[in-house]
Amino acid sequence: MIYLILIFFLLILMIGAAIYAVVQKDLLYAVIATGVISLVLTVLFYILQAPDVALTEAAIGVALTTIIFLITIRNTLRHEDEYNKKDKLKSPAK
Amino acid sequence: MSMVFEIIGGALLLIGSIFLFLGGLGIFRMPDVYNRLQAGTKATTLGGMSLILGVGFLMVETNWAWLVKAAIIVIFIAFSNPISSHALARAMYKRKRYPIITSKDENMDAYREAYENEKKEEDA
Amino acid sequence: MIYIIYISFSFMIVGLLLAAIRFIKGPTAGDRTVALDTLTTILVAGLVLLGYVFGRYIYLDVALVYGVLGFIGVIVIARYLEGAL
Amino acid sequence: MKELTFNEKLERFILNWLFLMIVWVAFTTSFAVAELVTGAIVSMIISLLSIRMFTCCKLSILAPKRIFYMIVYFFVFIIALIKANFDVARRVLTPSLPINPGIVKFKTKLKTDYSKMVLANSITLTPGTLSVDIIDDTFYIHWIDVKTTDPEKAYKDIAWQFEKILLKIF
Repeated sequence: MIYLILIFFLLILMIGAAIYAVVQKDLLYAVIATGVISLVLTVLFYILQAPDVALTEAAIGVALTTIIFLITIRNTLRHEDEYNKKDKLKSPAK
Repeated sequence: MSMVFEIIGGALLLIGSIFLFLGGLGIFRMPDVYNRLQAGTKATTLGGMSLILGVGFLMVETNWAWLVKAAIIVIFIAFSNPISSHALARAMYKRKRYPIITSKDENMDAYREAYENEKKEEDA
Repeated sequence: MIYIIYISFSFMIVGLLLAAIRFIKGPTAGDRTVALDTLTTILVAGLVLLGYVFGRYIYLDVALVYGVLGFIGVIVIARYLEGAL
Repeated sequence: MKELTFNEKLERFILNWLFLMIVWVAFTTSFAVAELVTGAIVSMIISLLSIRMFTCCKLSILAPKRIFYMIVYFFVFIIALIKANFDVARRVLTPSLPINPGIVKFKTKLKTDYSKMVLANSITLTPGTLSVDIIDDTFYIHWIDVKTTDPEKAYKDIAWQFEKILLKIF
């Protein structure tokens, strides 16, 4: 019973974080939400008896995805709205 | 002998889960980032350590390697949690999120002075 | 014994819920990162406890990898906020 | 960084090798000959490649007196950690949130970077304190319940119980 509650809670948390990451205008918050998604996904793979997949997801999702997204944000802009206000022909890099 | 390990493991499990819950509650209730870091880091570190060691004690009868691996995870948690909270606190200060200060004393924020001096040296 | 595990899981779920609320509410990026850090530690402990429930030694490796790598994300976000990435 | 002499390099290499061997045995948890030989070769290569980076100390860190003080430090740290957690529990569970936060500073007597790191980590995990920054030998500490803003008294209050042991280890 408690495992069912745990799985439901984790699923709701993951879907909520995914919706948050899509809707949010501030891209840094979206990256942090992506971290939460990969965290919960690891636990779900683990509960579904696939520890090898969970291992890969842990290594890729935590380290690689976050770092690559953050380097991308540093080289472009953090807020989506800033891009719309500026001249679109200019390069968005600072 | 197995009874003893079971009692120790069960007690550590209960204590650990209660402190993990308190860490979540501390994050929820505290007013600013620094206080949240304080509550979150301390409570979750001891909670995680105690729960993982509890699992190690529960399984030590079947395979002693559980306890060794649990001890490794505990050491990693004890080293990595304070480092990340320290990095986060410094980053938040450099983003100018100054801590809430309730008392009237003027010397309460000793870091402000040093931080502004450092900033001037960088500008020059 | 089984009841102790149920109680532990219930406490953990409540802690996760409170941290998730802080993640949605938190006014600054720092608050959200603190919530991510807490979620990571609670779920690493949860992974170890689930490994006990399944009773397989090999399952501890996942928790070990997550415990080693989990703080890299937080440190990278902190370096970005500091402006030194 | 200054150039290392041959003796210093040898000391660092042996320390690194020992440490990596201990980590290897803890990870594999078996004493079969094949495992041990593989571990010895791999950790020798890694410690040859990382002489400049990872090790801080001389081989004299393994003297019995210092290891005794390390064990004492471990117990002092565990007691402080448990106290800190009951402190946090008391503050969180009180409805009115009894906090009085502020940032204090003090100077430390420790010299090497590694000992400063150990001290900062210990301060983060002890009652009501969180290390915010270290500039040279000045620590800046966020204190959840400020009792004094004087650097000397703060030093006595926060760091003395750890530093008196750390000064004997490093």
